[in-house]
Amino acid sequence: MTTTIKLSAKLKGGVADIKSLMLHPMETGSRTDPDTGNIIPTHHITQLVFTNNGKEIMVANFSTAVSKNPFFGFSFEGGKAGDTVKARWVDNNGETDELETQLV
Amino acid sequence: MVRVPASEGTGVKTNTFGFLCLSGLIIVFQPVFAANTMEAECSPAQEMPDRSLERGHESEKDLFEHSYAEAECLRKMAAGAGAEWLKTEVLLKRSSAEAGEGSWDIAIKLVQKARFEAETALQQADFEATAWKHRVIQAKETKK
Amino acid sequence: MNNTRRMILKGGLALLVLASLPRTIMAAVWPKKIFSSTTASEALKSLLGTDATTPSDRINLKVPEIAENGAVVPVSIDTSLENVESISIVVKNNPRPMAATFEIPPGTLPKIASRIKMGETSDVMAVIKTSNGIYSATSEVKVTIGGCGG
Amino acid sequence: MTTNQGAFAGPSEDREAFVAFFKARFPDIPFTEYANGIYAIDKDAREQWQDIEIFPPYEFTIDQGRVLWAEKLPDGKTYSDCFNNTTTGVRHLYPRFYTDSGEVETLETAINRCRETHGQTGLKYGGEKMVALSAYMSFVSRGNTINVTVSGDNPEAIAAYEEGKRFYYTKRGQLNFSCSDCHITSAGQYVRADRLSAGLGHPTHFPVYRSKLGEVISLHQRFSGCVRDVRAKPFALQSKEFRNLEYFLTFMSNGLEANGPGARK
Repeated sequence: MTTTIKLSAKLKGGVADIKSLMLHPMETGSRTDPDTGNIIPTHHITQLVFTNNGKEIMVANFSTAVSKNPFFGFSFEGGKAGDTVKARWVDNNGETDELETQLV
Repeated sequence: MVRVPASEGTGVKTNTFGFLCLSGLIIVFQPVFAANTMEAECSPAQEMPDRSLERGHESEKDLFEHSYAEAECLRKMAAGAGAEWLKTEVLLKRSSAEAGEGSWDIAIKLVQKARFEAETALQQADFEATAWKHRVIQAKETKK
Repeated sequence: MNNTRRMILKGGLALLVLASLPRTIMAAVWPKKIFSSTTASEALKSLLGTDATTPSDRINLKVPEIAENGAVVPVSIDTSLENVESISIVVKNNPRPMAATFEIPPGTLPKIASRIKMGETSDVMAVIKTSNGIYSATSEVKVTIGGCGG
Repeated sequence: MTTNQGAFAGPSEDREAFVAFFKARFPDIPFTEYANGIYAIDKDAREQWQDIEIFPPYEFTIDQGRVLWAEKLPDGKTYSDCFNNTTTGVRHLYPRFYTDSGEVETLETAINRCRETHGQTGLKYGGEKMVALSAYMSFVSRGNTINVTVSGDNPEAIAAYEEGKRFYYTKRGQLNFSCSDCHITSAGQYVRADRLSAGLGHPTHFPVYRSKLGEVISLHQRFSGCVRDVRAKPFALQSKEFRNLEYFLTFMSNGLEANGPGARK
């Protein structure tokens, strides 16, 4: 698939409402593979960072206790229509993905 | 091809009693299998005594093999009636594995359990052949 | 060891890029110690220097009373407290209680929503650090063993 | 007197009685709400569900399905050439009785028939791609009213419907439950910690993202799970048994809104 991120950024009365969804297994490292009996290694997003026009607006630090295919939403003030909101995640294996959208 | 003699042996009675006690689920039953619903390779007669309950006549290996063939036959009949239970085949596989290890006692017990499941599933299918109709939701006004 | 090697192989480029970018693009390193703590108290101490929090009714912690599914428990937190610096979600009975922690720069509202995993019935705590102190709100979420589901 | 009369009533009479049962059982729940499954009945769970629907995890599957749907088949045709009105969706018209094969055709078997007609092998039922295509078509079809026909002048169609009905009311497995035992007789009751949903509206929202599994599953995978739950051996996905069951069950939900894909615990 092209992206592992879904991002919506909407202005409501001066407040920008950000919602995001990541495609990620968020493996805890304590599950065993039913087929092989081996422990499935920890594999989870560690950080999710949002910027607006390059300015950091949120840093979310995740443990393995965040659900599979994580959802995260927050709000910020001072955004204008047309601003570029970017979400970027990195996981414990160093894999990463990012997505930009315009604030509407 | 498994041919099983039709007889009113004590094995049937014991077994029937066993599953009446254990299942407690099926209230009405007839000890006649709806064998006409399928054309399996095996075709046991209406009643098939469980010879695994009459120990001592055969070697354990022969007893296991006969019992296994019968149980597998009954399982196929249950499957043919669309009524096979979840673990019957698993029990048979496990019994084979135990037999392969020479654990005849365990193997035969597992076969008996599988056979019980298959027989009960067949009873269930037989009963359900008509019973389901009484559960169909009907309009409230029951006109005569 | 294996993990480290994989990380270097796969993430080598990413790490290189990270190292060269200003802090505004990628924040500080993921605080591993906080997330590997096995008690809530230890986790809070390593995050905030203390596990003493002041219960506050100005924190609105929204969690279900009975979780439909322990694998996906919706949590949302907002507060009328001012100068909020961070918000954390702590699940006391999870093997590693610190579920997530959010850094709130000025301009960002103290209002977050996410979904978390819970192994068993537990108190869930919202811990909020402001320039004035550390505040919390706690609510119990019951996690049950399902029947057939959905 | 109890008679077998009900078993032989026509499909329309069956459906009226089915709907009337739930109306009597849950007088406060409007008909349209049944499209929301258990969340029509369970208020606490409903809030959690609504939270998840704000940004539902099945969105990735819809995207995947959208891409797959647009792909060209070997002879240059696309799925849209096989279905009428793919812009407004076709999910609500399935399953249907397909006279050429003399069997019930579901959206999934229709997708594979389309592939085969245009020079491509069929997809695995329950596989990621088939589920994604199905989820995408459910998404496109949202808002349409379920309208499955069981033609009264086609005895084969009636027979398939009756087979599905028989399946629904037949007890099976070690636990000796029928679909109807849980989802009609005991709808709204608890099975351990879960509340049983109503049979009315069951097929409206599939495929469904199961939080428990962390993935999107098809209706037949759910059937399979239910059969397993009563400790009976499940039938194959898209087997004749399950297609007939889907035919009966979806006909019972005629008039409800098609609102898939959905999210469930």
